[in-house]
Amino acid sequence: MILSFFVPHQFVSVPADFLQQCAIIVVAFGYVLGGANTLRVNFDGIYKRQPGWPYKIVLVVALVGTVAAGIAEGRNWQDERTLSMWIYNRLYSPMQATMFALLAFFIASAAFRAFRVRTVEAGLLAAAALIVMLGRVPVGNWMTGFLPHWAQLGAIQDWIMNYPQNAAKRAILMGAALGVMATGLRVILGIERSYLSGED
Amino acid sequence: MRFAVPVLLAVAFAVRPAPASAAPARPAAAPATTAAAAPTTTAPAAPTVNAPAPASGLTWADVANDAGRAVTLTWKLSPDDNGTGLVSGYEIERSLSPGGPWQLVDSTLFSINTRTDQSVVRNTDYFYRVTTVGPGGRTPALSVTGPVRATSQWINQTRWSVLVFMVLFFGFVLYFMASAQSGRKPFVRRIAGIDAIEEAIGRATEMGRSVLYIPGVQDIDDIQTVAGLVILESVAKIAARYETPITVPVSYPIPYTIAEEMVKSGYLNAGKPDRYDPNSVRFVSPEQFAYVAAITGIMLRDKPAAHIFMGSFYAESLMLAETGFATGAIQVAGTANVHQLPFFVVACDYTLLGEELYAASAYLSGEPKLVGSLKGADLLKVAVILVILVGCVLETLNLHGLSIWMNTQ
Amino acid sequence: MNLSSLEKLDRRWLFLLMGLLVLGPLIAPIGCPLVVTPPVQGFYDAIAKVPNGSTILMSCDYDPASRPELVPMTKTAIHQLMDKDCKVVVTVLWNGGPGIVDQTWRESMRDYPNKRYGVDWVNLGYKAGNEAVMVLMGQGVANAFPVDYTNHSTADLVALPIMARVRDYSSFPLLVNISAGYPGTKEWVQQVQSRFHLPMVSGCTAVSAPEYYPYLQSGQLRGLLGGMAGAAEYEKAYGVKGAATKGMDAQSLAHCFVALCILLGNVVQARKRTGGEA
Amino acid sequence: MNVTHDFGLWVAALLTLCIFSFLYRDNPLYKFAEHLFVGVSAGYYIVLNFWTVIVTNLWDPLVHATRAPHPLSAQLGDYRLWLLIPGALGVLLFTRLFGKIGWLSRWSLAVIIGVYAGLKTTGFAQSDLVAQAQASLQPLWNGHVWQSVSVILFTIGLITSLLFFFFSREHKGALGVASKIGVYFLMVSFGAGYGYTVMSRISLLIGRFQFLLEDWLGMK
Repeated sequence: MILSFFVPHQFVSVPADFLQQCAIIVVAFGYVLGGANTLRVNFDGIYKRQPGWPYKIVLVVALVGTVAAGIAEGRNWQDERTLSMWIYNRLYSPMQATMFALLAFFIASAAFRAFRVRTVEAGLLAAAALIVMLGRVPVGNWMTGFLPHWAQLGAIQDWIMNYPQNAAKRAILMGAALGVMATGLRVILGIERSYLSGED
Repeated sequence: MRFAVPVLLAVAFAVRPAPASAAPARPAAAPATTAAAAPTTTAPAAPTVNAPAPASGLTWADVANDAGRAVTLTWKLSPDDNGTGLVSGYEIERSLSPGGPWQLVDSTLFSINTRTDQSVVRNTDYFYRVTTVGPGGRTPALSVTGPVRATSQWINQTRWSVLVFMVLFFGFVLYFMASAQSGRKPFVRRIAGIDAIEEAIGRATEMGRSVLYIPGVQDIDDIQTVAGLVILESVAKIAARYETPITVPVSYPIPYTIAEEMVKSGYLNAGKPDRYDPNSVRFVSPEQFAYVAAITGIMLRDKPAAHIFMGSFYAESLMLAETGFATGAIQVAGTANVHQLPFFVVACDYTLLGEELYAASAYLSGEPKLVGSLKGADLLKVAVILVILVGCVLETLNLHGLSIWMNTQ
Repeated sequence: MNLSSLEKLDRRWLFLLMGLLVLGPLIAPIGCPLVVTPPVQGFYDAIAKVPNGSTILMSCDYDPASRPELVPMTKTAIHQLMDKDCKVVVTVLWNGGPGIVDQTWRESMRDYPNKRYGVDWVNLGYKAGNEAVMVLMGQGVANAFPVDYTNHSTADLVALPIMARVRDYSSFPLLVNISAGYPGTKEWVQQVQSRFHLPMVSGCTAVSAPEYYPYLQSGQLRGLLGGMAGAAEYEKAYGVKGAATKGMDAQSLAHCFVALCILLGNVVQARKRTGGEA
Repeated sequence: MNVTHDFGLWVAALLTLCIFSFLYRDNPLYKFAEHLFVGVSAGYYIVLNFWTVIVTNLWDPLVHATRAPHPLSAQLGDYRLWLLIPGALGVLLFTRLFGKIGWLSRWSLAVIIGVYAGLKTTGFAQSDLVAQAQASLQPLWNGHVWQSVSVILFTIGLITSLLFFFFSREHKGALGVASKIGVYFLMVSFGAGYGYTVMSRISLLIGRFQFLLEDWLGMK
């Protein structure tokens, strides 16, 4: 795979692409294992009458029902009027969107608790959060509208995002890239002492 | 199973020179005046409008750095293509012999003079011609270009800089691993976040509650997940030693299988394989928010005393950390996803930032070879900083060579 | 006020306040101060300057995921165009788009009972092919879209008389593009605006707006609406308080509330510290 | 008000409310929605992988290959009977379900991990290391005072933040000072990141409320 990055020739690029295909296919097989585990853990819980076992029945029925509908409806399971799409549009996506929307609330509670200025670092954290947050809505600019343009919140917000924020972000990205390379190398060379390298 | 990287690298250097790419095209044969008369036979549909003069000077170039899959064609616009509406576009036709039969491969609007044909077969000779199309008719170019041939290259010329950095990196790492193996144990500074993991497990033990370990919400193709799973082995080992139960809900099936192996092997390494609970590792759902819903459920109902988040996290990071905080558990997080770090930093007791996540497994194991790889990464960091400093100075002096060399595709 | 009770404040009070602050303006808009910025004014002026009764091309390239940001600006644009008695040809280049675009149009057109489908506006629906469709439309709009969303032939001038006014890009004095990404504003600028010199304005999501600023500077875009804020300013320029204004009220209140949370947290902290020392 | 009569919209709206109820406390309604969501989404992913990977990438090409003239002649994107190899590796995964021969599944896992480790190592080296470093090569002086100051500040921030990630030396002396400055930059970055995200999160909530008010309750 590493080689294929530098060598576009077909003797390398075709086997590399094939290996990638293999990985995708094997991963898809893994879903059967995952489904089997879910069923086992939940049947176990229902059988032993663990606390909350009736909910586990909901889970199992939902899982089996969705799979059954999807397989039974054949290749066109994603057409407009299938049961699968009804499940997707009326169960899956509203719940997903609502879970996502809960974040708005947590963002407020975390702000109340965590931005307390105890140190210089915490002060920078809180100040940057305040400026950027207010600079992104019209109210922020309205509050500082009497100042010259460069001192308005919107302009300061832009500057923070472009310079200090970007610098630190880039440093994290570059450090993480080195981490990925090191981890990749350790896995490939088989020195990540464990099971991952295929040694017991 | 070991993968032979050194061999792969050695092959990468076996470079053949790329073939000279652009061959001179045949000169366009006719001036526009003669051409204007020629095509009147083709389309007498609009009597007031003449067919356009032909395009000329079709040249080709093999697309560089590929496996011989494309040819770029460029031509000179028809002299009538001047915004007066005489030319509406061009058609590019291809044939296996200079005399045809011609097959249409692409067309463009007027005022465009280049197209890339991506439907060629490698190492095959083709002939091309371009036809000018207008309301007054169609005029083929008076000459045919060819033979045209797409070939494979042995090295991607734009990626030399990446190769140099990778070779440097591998060299540093291998050197330090070898030197660590010969007995010189490299120094690593304290990383507070990683020390906190053991502290958190210890506290869970004191309280007689369990440990919750989350290896991120991504599949195995994200290396952060791999890092999270490797750390899991060390964490499981500590938990086994303290005889504290550990719960590991996993989002994707392949990481789930690996997580199971990791926890098993952790218990084995701690000498307590009999205490391993097969229900401790569970597959949940690859849907990010369903996974979060299940985890928050575990947090509120089983009340683990330590939450350890190690891997790739997205928007759910804050939801996990805030719900976890409300239960009063110690929380240690680690991720390299820049956009989520703020939320972990704000809501967790300790956070591993970016590279620290990848360093954690080496740090926890303390094995000299692994620690050697950290030192290799550090040295490359110095090299990168030097490149940036030198590069900035060069740019200031208006010298762009380094920057161009590092521009990759 | 007793600060020690604030210290132990149950976070559910914060949740409740947050919920009310977002819900309130959605039901009853309060009209937070809005300043119409130059890109938005440019969008409004570009439409205002078009001669009354001309035929406009409007490409709505989005799907339901971008609804909160893009549907409000689409509606305002429809109203501004209809007030000027313009005829509008609508196209969609996003697979998931035609349904929501058609719904949006039909809802807005209820305000204009005298305007008729096929005469004053037509929805040509979705066509696969991204930039290729844009290029194809240059050779004739009816070429690229042989039938409309309701399956009428675009050559049938009895059912769709509006199509008699439409040949290719030269039939339109202005292109209005509402875009959620690819294909969208960037492609329209590259494939159509720069080649046919068709004046163009764009409304886009907040995320993609910075990418289009260069086109604004170069004059290739006459105006740009960025996300919900852009849509709210456009509503102000047009003189209504629509969905975006409500959304922006909610947005502003919520931002102020989060900021207040940060400040309040610090007040509690400071009081605790001085209280501890005393 | 014009409440909808669409059964599906009612289901969607009620589930939305069930999940919002979590904000008050864990309760049976939330537990119901949670388990339903986990079941449905896991099922959806299984079906999705079945039709889009197993059938499209494995079964169809294999059926096609048995009819092709040269079943073993592979080319890019068309691997014919070679696809039996990933098929076999996939089946090997199932050996995990049968205790004793479970070790066979490790071959499949090794292939997956090897492929992605290799792929990501080069991918990150290019996009996140070399390309990011390349983008940081900027002239430190370009005639405008304010812009130049900004760029110099940017470069200092980048280098000091990188030094914060230096593991093999104690952070003392010059390195200590540099990494401390790096931490300041990191903190500004985190704060800004937090503030920047607020907008999109609130938008999501607005979207949900609009769904409840308009689609369900029919308030326009």
